[in-house]
Amino acid sequence: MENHLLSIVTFLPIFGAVVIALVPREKLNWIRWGAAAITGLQLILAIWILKVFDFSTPEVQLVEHYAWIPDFNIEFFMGIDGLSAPMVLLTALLSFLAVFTSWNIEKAQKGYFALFLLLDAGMMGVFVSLDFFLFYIFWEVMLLPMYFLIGIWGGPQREYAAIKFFLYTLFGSVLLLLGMLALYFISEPHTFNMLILAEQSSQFGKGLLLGMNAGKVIFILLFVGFAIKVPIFPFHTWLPLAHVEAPTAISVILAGVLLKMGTYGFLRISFPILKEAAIWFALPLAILGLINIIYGAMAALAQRDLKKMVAYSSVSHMGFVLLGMAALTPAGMNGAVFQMFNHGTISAMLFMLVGVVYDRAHHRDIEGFGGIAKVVPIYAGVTAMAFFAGLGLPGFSGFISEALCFIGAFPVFTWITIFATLGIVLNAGYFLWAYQRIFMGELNSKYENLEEINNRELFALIPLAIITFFLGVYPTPMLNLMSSSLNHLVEVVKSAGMVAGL
Amino acid sequence: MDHLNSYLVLSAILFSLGLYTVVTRRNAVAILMGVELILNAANINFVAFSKFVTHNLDGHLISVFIIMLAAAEAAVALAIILNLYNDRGHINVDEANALKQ
Amino acid sequence: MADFIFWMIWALIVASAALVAFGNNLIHSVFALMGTFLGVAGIYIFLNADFIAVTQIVVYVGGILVLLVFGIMLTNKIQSAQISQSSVQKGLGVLVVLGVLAIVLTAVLPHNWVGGTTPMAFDDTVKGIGRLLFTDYLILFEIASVLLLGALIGAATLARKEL
Amino acid sequence: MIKLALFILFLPLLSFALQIFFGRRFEDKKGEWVSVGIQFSTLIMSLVMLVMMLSKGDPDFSIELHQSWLDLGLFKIDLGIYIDNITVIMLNVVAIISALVHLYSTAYMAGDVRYSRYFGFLGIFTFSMNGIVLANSLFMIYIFWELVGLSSYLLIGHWWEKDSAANAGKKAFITNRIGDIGMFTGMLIIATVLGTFNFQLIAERIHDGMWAANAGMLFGGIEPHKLLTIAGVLVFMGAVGKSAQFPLHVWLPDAMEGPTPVSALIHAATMVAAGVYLTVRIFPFLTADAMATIAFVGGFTAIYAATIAITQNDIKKVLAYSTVSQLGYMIMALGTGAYVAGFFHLVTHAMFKGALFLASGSVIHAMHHSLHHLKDHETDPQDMRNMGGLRTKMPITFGVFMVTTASISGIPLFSGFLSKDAILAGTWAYAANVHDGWLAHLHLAWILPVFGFGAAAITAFYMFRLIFMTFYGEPRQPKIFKHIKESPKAMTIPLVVLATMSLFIVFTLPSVNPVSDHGWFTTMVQSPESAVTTGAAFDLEHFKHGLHEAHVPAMVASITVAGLGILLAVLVYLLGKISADNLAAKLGALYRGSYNKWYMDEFYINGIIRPFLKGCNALGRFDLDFYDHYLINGWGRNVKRSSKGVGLADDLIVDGAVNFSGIIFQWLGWTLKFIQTGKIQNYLIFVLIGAVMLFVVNVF
Repeated sequence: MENHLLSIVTFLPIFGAVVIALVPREKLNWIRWGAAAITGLQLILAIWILKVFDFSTPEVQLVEHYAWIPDFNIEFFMGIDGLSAPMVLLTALLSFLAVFTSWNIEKAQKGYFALFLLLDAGMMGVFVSLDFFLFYIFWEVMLLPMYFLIGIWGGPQREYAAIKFFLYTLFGSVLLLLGMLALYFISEPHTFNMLILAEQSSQFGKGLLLGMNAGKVIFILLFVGFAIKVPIFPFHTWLPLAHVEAPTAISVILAGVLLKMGTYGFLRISFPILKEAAIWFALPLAILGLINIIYGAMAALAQRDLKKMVAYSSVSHMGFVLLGMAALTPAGMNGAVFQMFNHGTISAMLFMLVGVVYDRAHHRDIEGFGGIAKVVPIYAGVTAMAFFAGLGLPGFSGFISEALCFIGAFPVFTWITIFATLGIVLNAGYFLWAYQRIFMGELNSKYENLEEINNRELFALIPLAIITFFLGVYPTPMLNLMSSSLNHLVEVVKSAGMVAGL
Repeated sequence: MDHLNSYLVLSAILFSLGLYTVVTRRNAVAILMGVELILNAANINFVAFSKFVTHNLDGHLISVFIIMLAAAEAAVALAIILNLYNDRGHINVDEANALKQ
Repeated sequence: MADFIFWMIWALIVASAALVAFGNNLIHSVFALMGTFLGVAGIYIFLNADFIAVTQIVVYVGGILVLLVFGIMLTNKIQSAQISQSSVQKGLGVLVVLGVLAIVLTAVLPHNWVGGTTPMAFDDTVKGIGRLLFTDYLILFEIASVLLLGALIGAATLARKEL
Repeated sequence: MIKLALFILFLPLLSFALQIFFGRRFEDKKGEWVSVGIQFSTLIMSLVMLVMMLSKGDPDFSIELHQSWLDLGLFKIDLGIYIDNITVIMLNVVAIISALVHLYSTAYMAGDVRYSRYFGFLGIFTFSMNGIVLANSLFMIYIFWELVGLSSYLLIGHWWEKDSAANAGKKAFITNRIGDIGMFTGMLIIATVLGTFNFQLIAERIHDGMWAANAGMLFGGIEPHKLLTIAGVLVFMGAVGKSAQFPLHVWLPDAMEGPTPVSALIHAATMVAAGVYLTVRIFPFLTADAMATIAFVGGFTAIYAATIAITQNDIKKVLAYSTVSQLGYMIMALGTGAYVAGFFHLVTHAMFKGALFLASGSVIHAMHHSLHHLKDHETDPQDMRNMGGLRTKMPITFGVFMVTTASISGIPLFSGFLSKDAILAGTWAYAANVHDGWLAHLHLAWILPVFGFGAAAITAFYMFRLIFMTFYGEPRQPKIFKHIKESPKAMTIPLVVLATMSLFIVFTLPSVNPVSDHGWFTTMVQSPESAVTTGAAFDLEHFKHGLHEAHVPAMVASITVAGLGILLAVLVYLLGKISADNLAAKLGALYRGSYNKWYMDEFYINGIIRPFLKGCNALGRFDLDFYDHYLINGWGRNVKRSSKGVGLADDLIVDGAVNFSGIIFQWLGWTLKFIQTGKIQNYLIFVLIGAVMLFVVNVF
C-alpha cells in the first residue's frame, strides 16, 4: 500500500468520478456525500503521505517508477520531495473543503462533482509526477474539467470567461509542450525523466536552438507556459474574469491550487533543469514579481467587485512568490514555497467568504453593502480575520512567508525589495477599505435581514483559519517539511553561477 | 522460368490490364473482374519474391490472406451491385454519378 | 519442356487477361477470366507454391468466378444471350495504363534485390503455412475470420431486397 | 523573573480569548471583571518584578531567553524575551495604565453594544504591547508592532457605525504601515549585513567590526557608516509612524474617535510610546547623523503639534496634539543623546497624559449623560465651548486635571517638570557641545533648544487654556451644566491613582529634592554605550559633560517659559484681559493654519491619496478595458480576422486554382470527350495521371 500511495492519491478521484457518474442523478445527497467521502479519503491519504515522508533529506520519496511507453522512453514516474509535499496536502485539503463550498450548486450536480473530481486528480497528478510527459498529461487533464466547470456552472459571463481561460492556458500549454520536446530531443538519451534531465542540465546550456542558447530559449518557452498559470504580468488578464465568473468552489481551487502550479513548475522544472538560464532570468523574474505585487495591489484598490478585488490580490500575492524564488537564497526560496501554501489557504478563505455573501445578497458590489457587521457579526469576524491574514498581519502564516521572501530577496535585489515593500501598505489599503465599505458605517436597510453564515460554510472555513493561524504562530512543521529539499534546490541552481542583483 | 523478372513482367502486365479494365469498363461486374486481375498480379509478385528473394513462406501467407480478402470483397461488391441494379435497373458505373453533386 | 509449359501459361495469362480487358462480350470476359485464374494457379506451381495454387483454384475459380457469373446473370435480362459491354475513356485509359506499366517495369526490372534472386525450392509449403498461420500470423488469421464473417453478414444484408 | 514575564505577556491574551469566545454570554453577568482581574494580577506581577529590580539595584542587569522559532537550516529566526531595567519599568507602566483603564472602562463603557468585545480588544492590545516591551529582537518587535496596530485599529473603530470612526481606524493602520515599511527595510539591511535581528547581537557585532566588513555588499559598496545611518533612520521610521511624528502624525488626532479610555491607554500612554521605546532599543547603534535626524524630527514635531493644539476646541483633540508634541519631545531627547531624559519623559508622560485623558473622559462622560438626560443628540459633548465652570460640579476630576496639567506644563514638584527639564537641558547641551551629525555641521543645532523651549511655553499655554475653558468661568450651556454630575468611583479612583503618580517624589525616591531628577529612576536607567565604532559615532562623553553644565540654565529657562505660557493663558482665558477672538483675527493666516492643522490632512488627501486612487482606477480600467480588451482580446480578434482572411484566401486562391484546373479538365473532357466529372473512373484516372506525372517529374 505504501509503495503506491501516490498513485492511489492521484487516481482515487478518477475512481470517484466514475462512481459518481454511475449514481442516479436524483440521489443528490449520495452524490455530494460521495464526493466528500472521496476527497476526505484523499485528504487522509495525503496526511498519511506526510507521515511516511522523511523530511530530513532532499531525496525524492515514495517513488513509483515504471516504464510506460518504452519506445519513447516515457515513464510512469511519481515521487514527492519537500517541494511537492506541501502542495499535495494543499490540493487534498482544498478539494475536500471545496466540496462543501459547492454544496448548493443548483444544476447538474452529478456532472459537476464528477468533473470536480477529475480536476482534483489532474491537480494531484501534476504535483506528484516526476516524468515531464506525465506531468504534461496531468496538466492538460486538469484544463478540460476546468473549462466545463467555469463554462457551465459559472456566472453570467461564464462562456466568455471559460473560453478565455481555456485559450489562454492552452496557448501556454503549447509553449510548454514545445519546451518539453526541446528538452527531450536535446537530452541524450532522449528522456522525459525530470531527475535525469536535471543531471544533464549543463547540456542545455551549451546547445543551440534557433540559433540561440538552447537553455534560454527553452526557459522562455516554459516561462510563458508557467507564467500564464501563475499568472505573471502581462499574462494575468484571464484571472480576474475566470475567478469572477467561476462558481465559488472553483474560484477556491483556481486561486488555491491552480496558480501554484505555475510557480511549482518553475521550481520543479525550469530551475533545476535549466540552471544557467534560471540565473540569467532571475533579475527579470524579480522585476516581474515586483510588477505583480504593485500592479495587482493597485488594480485591487480600484475594484468595486469584491471577487475581482480578491482576484487581483492573488496577482499581488503571487508576486511575493516570484520575488522570493528569483533571489535563490534559502530564506527566499522557503518563503516562496511557504507563501504558495499560505496563499492557497488564505485566498481560499477569501473566495469562500465572498461566496457566502454572494449567495445571500446576489451581488458583490463593495459599495452596495454597508454596516452589515451589525446583522452578521460572526461573518464579519471571520472575514476580518481572513482579511488581516491576507494583508500579512503577524500571527497569520502569510506574514511569515512574505517576510521570508523579503529577507531572502533583499541581499540580492535590494532596490526591488524596497519597492516591493510598498505592496504591504497597498495590501492593507484595499483590504481595510473594502472591509470598511462592506461591514462598517450605517447599516444599509436592504440588508437588515441578511442571513448569518451557516455551519456548513463555517465548517469549510474554520480548518483553513486554524491552519493559517497555527502556521503563523508556529511555522516550523511546514518549513521543516520543505526546507531540506529547497535548500538543496538553491544549492543546485546556485552551482551554475551568480545572480545579477539590483 | 527460373528468373524473377519473367514473373515480374507477367505481374506488371496483368496489373496493367486489370487497371485498364477498372478504368474503362462501364459495367460494374467487369470492373470487379479488373480488380481481381490486379489482386492476382499482386499475388504473383508475393509468391515470386517468396521464392527468389526472401526465401521464406511469408509471401505465401500474404497471398492466402489476399485471396481470402478477394473472396470477401467479391461477395460484398456483388451485393452492392445487386442493390444498384435493383435501384436503377442497370449497373453502369458512369451513370452512377451522384458523387457529382 | 518445363520452360515451354511455363511460357505457354505465361502467354495464356496475358491473352486471357487481355480479353477480360478489351473483350466486348461480358460472358466471354468471364470465361477468359477463368483462364487467367487457372494460368495464375499454374504459375504458382512453378513457384513451388502448391498450396496457394490449390487455394487459387478453389477460391477463385470455384468461388469468385461463380459469384461473378451469378452477378452477371442477375443483372441482365435473361433473354439477351449476347451480353455486350462497352467501355469509356479508352484512349486516355490506354495512355495512362501504358504509363503505369512503363513506370512499374522501369522501377522493378533494373532493381538490385537484396540477397540476390537465387530461386529456392520449398519442400512442403502446407506444413510451413500451417505453422506460420497458427504462430506468427495467428492474430491476422483471427481477424481474417472476423472479416469474412463480416463480409458474409454484410453481403447478406445488402443483398436483401427490402433494404 | 522570566516566568513572571511570560505570565505578564500571555495572561492578557487569555483575557482576549475568553472575551471573544465567551464574552457575549457573560455580558450581563459581570464577565468583564475576569479581564479586570487578569489585568490587576499582571499589575501585581509587574510590581513584584519592579521590587526585585530595585532590590538588586544593578543598572546593568539583564536576562534573556531564546527560543528558536523558525529554522531553515541555513537561515534562522529566534524569538525570545529580553529583560533589563528599562523593560521592567516599561512593563509596570503598561500594567498600571492598562489595569486602571480596565477598571475605568467598566463604568465608562457600561451598556455599550459590544461591551465584551471591547474588553477582549483591550486584552489583545495589552498582550501585544507587552510583547513589544519584552522583545529581544527587531523581528519580534515588528511582529507585536503590527499587532498593536491591529488592536489600535479595532479599538479606534469600536464604534464603526460612525463613518468617521471607521475611517480613523483605517487611517491609523495604513499610516502606521507606511512607517513600518521603513522599519522593515531597515531591519532587512541590518539582518543582511549582520545576520541577526537580536538587539544584543546587533550591538555586539557592530562593535566587533562586522558591520564595517559586510556593509559593502549592499547598494554597490556603500560606505559602512552611511549604511548604518540609513538603517538607523529607516528603523526609526517605524517609530515615526507609531509615535505619530511629523509627517506621519495625522492618524493620531483622528484616532480620538475611539472610546476615551482607549485614547488614554493606547494613544497617550503606551502604544504611541512604543516608537520611543523602539528608539531606546536601537539607541546603541545609531550614528551621529541618524541621531541628528531623529532629534530634528522630534523637535519639529514637538513645536508643530503644539501650535496646532492652541486653537483646537475639541477637548480630546487638544490632548491628542499635546501627545504628539510630547512624543516629539521624547524623540528629540533620544536624538540629542539625552537617553535617560527621553525614557524618563516617556514614563512620566504616560502617567500624566493617561490621567489627562481619563479625566477628559470623565468630563465627556458627564457631558454625555447630561445630554442624554436632555435628549440632545446634536451637541458635541467633547467641545470645550459647551463647557465651563465645571470645577464645582466635578471636584475630583478638576483636581486631577490641575495636578496633571501642572505636571505637563513643567511646574516644579511634579514629575513632568523633572523629565521635561532634563530634555531641555539635553537639547541645550547638544547645541552647545556636540559637533557630530549634520545638524551640528550645518550649525543648526541651536534650533533644537528653540523648538524645545518654544514648545514648552506653548504647552503651558494651551493646557491652561483647556483648564480655564472647561472648569472656570461661567457655564456656557447652563442647561447642560445643570445635569453634570461627578463620575462614579470606578472612574475617579484610576484618576486619583494616576494623578498621584505624577508627583515628583514617585520617581525620585529615596531623594526628595524637587528640582533634581536624581533618584532610583536615574540610577536604574543609564545611557548605554554606543556600539558604533566606524568613526561616525555620537560623542556621548562630551555630551554628558555638557549636560551637567546646562542643567541649571535650562531649568531656569524652562520655568520661565512655562510661567510665561501660563501667564498668557491666565490673561486671555481666565481674566479676559486679552480677547482670544481679537488675537485670532490679528494672527490671521497663522490662526487659520493652526486651526486647520496646517492643512496636512488636506495635503495628503488631495495631494497623495486621491491622485493615487485615481491612478489605481485608471490602472484598473487600463487593465481590463484597455490591456485585456484591446491587446489580449485584440490578439484573439486578430487571429480570428486573419483566419477569416485565410478562409477568404482559401476561397479565392486555393479553391480558385482547384476550380481552374477543374475548368481545364472540363474543357479537356469536352474537347476529348473522354472525361466527364462526377464519375469514379474519372477520378481514378486522374489519380493515375497524377502518379505518372509525379514519377516523370521525379525521374527526369
